[in-house]
Amino acid sequence: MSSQNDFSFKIATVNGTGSASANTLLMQSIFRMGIPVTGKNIFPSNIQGLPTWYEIRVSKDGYNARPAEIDFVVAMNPETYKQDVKTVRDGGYLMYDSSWPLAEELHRENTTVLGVPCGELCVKTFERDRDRVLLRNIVYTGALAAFLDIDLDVISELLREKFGKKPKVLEMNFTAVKLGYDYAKKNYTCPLPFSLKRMNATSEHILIDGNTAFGLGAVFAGATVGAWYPITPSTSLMDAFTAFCQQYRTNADGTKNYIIIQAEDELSAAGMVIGANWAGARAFTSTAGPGISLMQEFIGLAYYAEVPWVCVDVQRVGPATGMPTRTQQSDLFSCAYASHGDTKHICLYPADPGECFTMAPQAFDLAELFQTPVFVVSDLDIGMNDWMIPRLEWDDTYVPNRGRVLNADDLAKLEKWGRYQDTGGGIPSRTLPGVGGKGAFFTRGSGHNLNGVYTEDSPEYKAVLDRITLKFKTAANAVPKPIVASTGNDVGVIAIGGTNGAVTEAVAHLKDQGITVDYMRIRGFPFGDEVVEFLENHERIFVVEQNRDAQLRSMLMIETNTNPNKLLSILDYAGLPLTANVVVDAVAGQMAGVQS
Amino acid sequence: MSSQNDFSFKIATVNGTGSASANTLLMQSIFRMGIPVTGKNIFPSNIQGLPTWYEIRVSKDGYNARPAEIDFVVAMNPETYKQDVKTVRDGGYLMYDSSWPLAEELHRENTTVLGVPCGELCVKTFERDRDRVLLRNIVYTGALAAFLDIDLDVISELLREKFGKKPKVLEMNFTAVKLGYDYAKKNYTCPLPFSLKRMNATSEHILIDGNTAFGLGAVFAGATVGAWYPITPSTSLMDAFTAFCQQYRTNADGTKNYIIIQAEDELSAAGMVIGANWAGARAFTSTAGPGISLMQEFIGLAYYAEVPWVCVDVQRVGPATGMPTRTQQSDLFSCAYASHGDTKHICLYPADPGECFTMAPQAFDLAELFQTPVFVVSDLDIGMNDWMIPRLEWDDTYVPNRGRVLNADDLAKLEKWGRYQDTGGGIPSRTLPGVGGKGAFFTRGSGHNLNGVYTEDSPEYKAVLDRITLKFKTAANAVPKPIVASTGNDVGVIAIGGTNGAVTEAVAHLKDQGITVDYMRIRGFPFGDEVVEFLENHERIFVVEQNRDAQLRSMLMIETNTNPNKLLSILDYAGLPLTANVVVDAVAGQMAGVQS
Amino acid sequence: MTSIAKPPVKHPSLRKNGLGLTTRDYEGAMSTLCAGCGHDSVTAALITAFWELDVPPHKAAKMSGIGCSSKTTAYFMKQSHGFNSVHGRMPSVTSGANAANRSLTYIGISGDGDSLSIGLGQLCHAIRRNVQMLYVIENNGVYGLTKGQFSASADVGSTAKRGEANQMQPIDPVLLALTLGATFVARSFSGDKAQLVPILKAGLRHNGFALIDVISPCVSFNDHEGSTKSYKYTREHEVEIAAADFVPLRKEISQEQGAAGGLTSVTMHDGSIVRFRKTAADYNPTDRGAAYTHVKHCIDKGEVATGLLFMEGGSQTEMHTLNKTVKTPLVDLAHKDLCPGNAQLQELMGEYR
Amino acid sequence: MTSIAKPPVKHPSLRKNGLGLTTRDYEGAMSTLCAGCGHDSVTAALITAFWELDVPPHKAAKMSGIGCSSKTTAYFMKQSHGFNSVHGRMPSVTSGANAANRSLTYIGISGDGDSLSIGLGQLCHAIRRNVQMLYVIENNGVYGLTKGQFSASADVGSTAKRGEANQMQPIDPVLLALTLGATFVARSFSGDKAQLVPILKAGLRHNGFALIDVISPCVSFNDHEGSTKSYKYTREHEVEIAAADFVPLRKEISQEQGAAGGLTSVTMHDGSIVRFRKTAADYNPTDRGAAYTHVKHCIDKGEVATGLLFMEGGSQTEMHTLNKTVKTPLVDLAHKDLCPGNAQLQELMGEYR
Ligand SMILES: Cc1ncc(C[n+]2csc(CCOP(=O)(O)OP(=O)(O)O)c2C)c(N)n1
Ligand SMILES: Cc1ncc(C[n+]2csc(CCOP(=O)(O)OP(=O)(O)O)c2C)c(N)n1
Ligand code: SF4
Ligand code: SF4
Ligand SMILES: [Mg+2]
Ligand SMILES: [Mg+2]
Repeated sequence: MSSQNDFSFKIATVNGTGSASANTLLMQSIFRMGIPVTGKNIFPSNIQGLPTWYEIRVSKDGYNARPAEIDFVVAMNPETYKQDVKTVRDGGYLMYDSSWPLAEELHRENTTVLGVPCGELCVKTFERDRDRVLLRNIVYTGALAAFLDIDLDVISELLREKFGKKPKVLEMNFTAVKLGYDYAKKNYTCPLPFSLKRMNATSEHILIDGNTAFGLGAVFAGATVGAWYPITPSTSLMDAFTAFCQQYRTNADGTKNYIIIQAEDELSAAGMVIGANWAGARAFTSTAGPGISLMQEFIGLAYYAEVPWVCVDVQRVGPATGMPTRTQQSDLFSCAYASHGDTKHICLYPADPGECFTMAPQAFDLAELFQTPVFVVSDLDIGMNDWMIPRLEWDDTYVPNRGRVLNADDLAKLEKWGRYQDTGGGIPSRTLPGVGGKGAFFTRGSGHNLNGVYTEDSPEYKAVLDRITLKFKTAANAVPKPIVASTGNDVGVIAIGGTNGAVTEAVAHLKDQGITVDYMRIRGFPFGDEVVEFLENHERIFVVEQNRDAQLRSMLMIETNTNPNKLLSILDYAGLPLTANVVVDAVAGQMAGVQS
Repeated sequence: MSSQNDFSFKIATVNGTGSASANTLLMQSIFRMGIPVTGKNIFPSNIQGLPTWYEIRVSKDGYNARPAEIDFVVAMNPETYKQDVKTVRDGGYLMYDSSWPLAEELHRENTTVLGVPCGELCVKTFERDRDRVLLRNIVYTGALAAFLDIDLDVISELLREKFGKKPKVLEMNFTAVKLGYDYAKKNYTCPLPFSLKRMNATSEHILIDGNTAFGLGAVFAGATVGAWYPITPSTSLMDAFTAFCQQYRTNADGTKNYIIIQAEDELSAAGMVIGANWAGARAFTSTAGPGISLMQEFIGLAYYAEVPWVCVDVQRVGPATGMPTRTQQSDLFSCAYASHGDTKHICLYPADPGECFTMAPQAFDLAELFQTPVFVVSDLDIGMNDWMIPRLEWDDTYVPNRGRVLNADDLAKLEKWGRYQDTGGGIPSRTLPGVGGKGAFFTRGSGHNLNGVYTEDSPEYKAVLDRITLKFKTAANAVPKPIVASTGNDVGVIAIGGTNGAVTEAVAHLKDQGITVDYMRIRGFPFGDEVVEFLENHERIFVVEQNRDAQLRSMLMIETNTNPNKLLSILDYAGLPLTANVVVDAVAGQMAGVQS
Repeated sequence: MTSIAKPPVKHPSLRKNGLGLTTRDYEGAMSTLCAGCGHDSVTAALITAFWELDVPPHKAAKMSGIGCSSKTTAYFMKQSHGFNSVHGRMPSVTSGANAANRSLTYIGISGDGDSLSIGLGQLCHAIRRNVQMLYVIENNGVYGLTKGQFSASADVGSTAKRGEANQMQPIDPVLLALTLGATFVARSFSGDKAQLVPILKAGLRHNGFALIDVISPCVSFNDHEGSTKSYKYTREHEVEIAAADFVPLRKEISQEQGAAGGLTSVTMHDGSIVRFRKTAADYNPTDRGAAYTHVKHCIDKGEVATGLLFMEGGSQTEMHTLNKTVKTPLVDLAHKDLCPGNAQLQELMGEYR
Repeated sequence: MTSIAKPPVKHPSLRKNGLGLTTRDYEGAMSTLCAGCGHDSVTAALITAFWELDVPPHKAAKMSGIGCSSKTTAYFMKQSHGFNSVHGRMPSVTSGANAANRSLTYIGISGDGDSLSIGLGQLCHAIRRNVQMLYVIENNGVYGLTKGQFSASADVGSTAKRGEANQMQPIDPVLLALTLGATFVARSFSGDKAQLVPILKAGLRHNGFALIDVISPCVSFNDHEGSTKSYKYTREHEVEIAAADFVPLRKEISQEQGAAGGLTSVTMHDGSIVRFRKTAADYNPTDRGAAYTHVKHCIDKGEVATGLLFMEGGSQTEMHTLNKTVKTPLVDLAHKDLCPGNAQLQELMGEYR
């Protein structure tokens, strides 16, 4: 099996040893060669000393899902040799650091083993311990350049961009690349049967992670207040927002057009965001599952008192602390139905960093329009891995949709104003503190009537709750519409979020096998008309999701009354990004069962 | 419309003025006369000075649902006259305190108005302000005794039991009863067309509220640790547990065989209960919606780390702070699917105080057997109102089912022990701190394998989660079975919890109208085989529940894949206990629609 | 007419303040608290304080958690926005509101349950962030709204209505605030309006977090013999340590006459002056350590130290000051001042290749 | 072999303790913390302390929240049950476990993030309840596990790795605990095992809540120049105020030789004695007020006061003592001692008619 620009490799290292930058360098080099590439970082919930893997997929067709098979494993961590050897596909290759010879029992048939003494080469060449550890990563990068035909000029260019101001460091890096490159060239036939060749498929693209993209989108959307509590995998989102604010929102006199508060916990972060939105700012928080659980009470308050806010849930593996550095789509329920009592919330489901960016202004617009919490339900894979996506664009004609906010002039025209009266579509109008007069009102999470006055009267209470229900119905057709790829088949596939790459690829592969299916990717909750139509128009529908309990399928049933018998689950919840074959196998298997 | 032992009346007063004890006295008198009676207290979320109502239903047939119609309103609170007048049924009666004359516009056609100057009588008779306020309630009690033919001897007996040790107080109470009684007798034809007559239908019964019953049940079940944070309507549950512990668990030397901790909040209460159960005690907490929201993170921890605990959710009206003194069944989702990630929890749904008592030991047994959180999902109506139920009985042969707890001897017989290995039905075995040796293990909410060792390995993680899924399946047939009343009809009704009285009554009324339906009351989650059978065996099923979002119906769909088209919702969520006519009207209406 | 006759809250006069408003303009909804509840007196004092300070009602925001005390925000200044949030979390909601709009006067009202149990963490962190607000704890030693359980401020030995004595040591919000570096710390008594009003005024003008612990008896559950938070007990054990005259900037001179005895002056960030009239010998309300020692000493003697106990004038650590937030409230910034635009974005995109 | 060579934690000897166990028997799983992390030194000190105290490993329970620090419970005493709970909530879980089984020795390990941010309320209330446990804060001024954000214990001016300085005032757990009435308060340094071990021992035997704030540098995120929680800074600014010799009951005399200089003795509830060897003049570790003033004074001077700073012997306010809980652990009571039985129930039913 020989292939150009269509293979995958994986590097096994130890975290905290500098391998992360080497791996980024590899991925970036391939990207700069114009070849579509994706990287998935599989790292431990610890700071230093534990196994970590980086999977790079090169795909001339632009598939970005996690690869089902690894052609080439670079085993730099002796502790995981044993398991790493097993993950090479039959007929694949294994490179390892031969400074520590591989035990006999670890060899595998049907795999070509390539020893490169990276550690030894470093020890011979560099003096300081620290350099030896760090540059070992650059040595394997050099070796890979030889094995895979990575353009050395591109690597050099990247190193120069990075270390341009530190000539000695740059020099050492060049040396290290050379060490690996030369050793490989000298001792093995290079390149391997799969290798790289320049293309021109990435010039309009960027490499970015979803957390960065959302942080950037929040700046463009006009968010001025961020409140958060650190938690993997959402931390880098607020870090990005902070950095972009520093860059774009610092005035000449050093004053800031924003404030970002590291709260004492997620309850406090939620409270701050609610307070800030109530006062009229666009404010948001980002968190992960445990934070969503802690925010439940506040979410219900905002729902019922109708205070807008935006919360990004970068999902990780639950339940409980779970696996903080693994990915899952298992907070769908916790977000959509958050809090006690009858509550439902608007959710947006970005599929990649590009949508993290575009959904940022959408989230704020929806939150303010509907005066309710809005969740952007991302995940670790989207949020923390670098994805190749088209350059981001901003429409300069964008005007924030602040919804029905009445100022003093608006109020002057009204004889009487009631905070929770329906002004159309179940949506009330609101005022901001400072307006006074008949615009002043008392926000409360306890029973209130359509005018915001405290009540314990059943019909009054019910009138407000029913209006909120109506509002939610209106929202169903205001959230981003699903992306539907239909050729009029009876069989459909539904997915959300980050599995889109794998499902898209699966649909193509299925077609190659003669199985054609329609595909709908849902992007918002509540479900709009298009979602209902798709459900109605298909006889059998596979619902692909990364959780154990078929949460999306459940939501579809609950909200649309779809007959459960036609909704077939494809569940994958072990913590890694989805691979296309899981979907292909499940669909093909089912279809075969039906046809036979 | 004249009737004996079959009518309802309502007393409108102001809270904090002593009316609560007068109303209890009225209800108890009727009960002591051997007549089935139910009382519903509709009180404000405040301590003093706001309107409050007490509805008493007398039903020779033993129906205990909230009455759909009020035959007789006792309007003691001038502030609510206006609305109280409206709630009298056509042809009904209104008594009011004529010390403050009723404004002309408040009179109503088709209603007989009976003025009794309770206040004035008190002012004339009693000297101290405090007595005048308090005894005004006893005066209306006396008037009602005349109007309804309540046995004065029974009232006297009850007063004597209560004030026997305070002869002066007793005396004044007697006087007050007489004042009202004589005034009514003298000025009106007594009794009214509806009145009371001794029966013998209550001798094997008691009057008790669900919170008291659960507190008592927890003592009998062997709970030794209670941790809680005050919140309406659950506060009186831990108060009852405390009182019963003081009574039954204090040793001769004054030491206590229990500890009850008022925690600083619900998060802490949950943590304490988890810690105590982990250490081997039967420990529980009680709370309401906001507390359930705050406990979400801890619930997920206990689910995934498999630590037993029991939590009573005495539901009130949500979302948010909502109406703390009104009733609802709107935390079904928040309990069953509590916490982020994939989680499902055992829930028990008592229908009345009797089941609050019997479900206490069941809850602890299930929690320990399945090593998981168990929710007892009660509500304000069950928890805080006095219900007439058969005397409680305790089976002295009861032995707590502690589940698979291995002690040192058990461990000695094993070669190796793994905390999260399946020992049958998906249930692992556990050990308690103090056992040491191979029984020692590390409890964590982060990824762990079947031996409890930390893991970030996908298959290892999945193995544990899948075993928990299996365990949950096993639990489906271990929770209390539903109560099914079937005569083989195509149409069924499903309900849970405190609406049982109303639904039972509705089924009877429907039968009178020629509409026969089967009825299943679900008592536990996950749903067992009987529930599935009922769903399968009926063509059309009405799901009655007290929430807006059809949470029970949703759970039935999700868990059993029942076709949603056959599940019709009857929703009632305005905060008051359900009345039978809501169900009758909905079912009859639908059936008519189908037939025509 | 309810059967409980409640005297309407009395206001000294219908005089007009600098804005031409009378105290009526600072009133709110009818109180639904128990007749005689200390919290209603605090409400009355707040009305006076806001009125005397000429705060335009619509420029104030009334924040609270859940409890009888937290309800009181509804009973004054109906022209202000109010936010009755969730139990114990008012500090975070207020911090966020203040982050967004620094131009309002924030008054947060809480109870001892709301602040010292469920909300303790948030209170401490709002102090640490030095969020500009006046934080009033209406402290009655019990959870009023849930019917009288002991709170964390209940003194050892103080008895509940049914007679049992509290055994656990109390958390004293004043000592706590002093330890956490609060820049304005006071204690007062709902029954002492003369003392309370000037302290409230000073707190409202303080540039940072101002904490006032107001002993505010609960007549329904904690005003009996044996309680240490009753009217009687507080009156008998109150020791005024440092009285404050608050002197708003532009009235500086006219109020001079109020001063007498040894005076310490602290100038606030806006130039207004607080004068401490020491009623306890040797009391220096600008010395944190001394304040702590003194208050602790009073507690040990069973005395309730009241007055403006500690204050740092012109605080440099207020949240926005540390953050260097622009002076214009963030809510008033136009989108164009916030959005970098597509040209900048395209430039940035180069860095992601 | 990983590329990071970590020296295995060394133990002084394989001597046997009173139970015939060596320190090996007190070890746990291999640490996965960074090489050089202060927390691993605390682990080593704990192993020594438990071993020297002859605590049977299975009679101890190791409790923690979430964080690098909270992971350390896995790295000692694998024969003990351990509970790595949720972030900031270890105090409540431990309180509950202790409520159920008072016969175990509870060691709670937390971080400054876990204890002073999300967990601040629970920490304060566990102190207030005086739950018997040794509560160790492994304090590094940052959130290690989430990669180095400042925690609430970061000093003003202390810089992060990328250079920005913390601006907010720190929360000092020692002053806080003294204010809240903690009955045992100490501070130490992970790099000073000689000081740490006796304090741990005394804390483990204290009849009530014992708090030890251990400065425990984070080599990955807070051990650089500019940090005030680095090894270097702590070594240079540490001032030992009061050293403790812990004298277990039955070894009272043999250890006498360790004492020198002015000694204050405090007798603990079980008769064992803690001797404070004062290294700072005039320091009286049984005077809460003095301890507070002194520690505050050190902080103001930029010094880190270490040692056993305050202690009340034979505490009468320990949770079970106040509750009058039966001596037998509740978990050991038989159901028959707990269940009143049907006869009693039937008698009771009469009251509900
Ligand atoms: C999360 C949550 N838990 C519990 C409650 C119930 N609750 C309402 S007010 C209150 C205590 C109020 O005490 P305090 O703050 O002292 O106010 P007071 O009524 O004494 O003025 C409690 C526990 C609640 N509303 N929310
Ligand atoms: C509810 C919740 N929020 C956030 C986190 C993420 N988190 C894990 S550890 C940690 C901070 C740990 O800091 P500290 O307690 O100081 O421990 P250290 O790592 O510094 O030893 C945070 C914020 C979490 N696990 N749970
Ligand atoms: S219960 Fe107490 S605190 Fe609440 S309103 Fe009444 S007196 Fe005030
Ligand atoms: S990150 Fe810091 S606290 Fe965590 S293990 Fe490494 S050195 Fe220790
Ligand atoms: Mg209170
Ligand atoms: Mg830390």
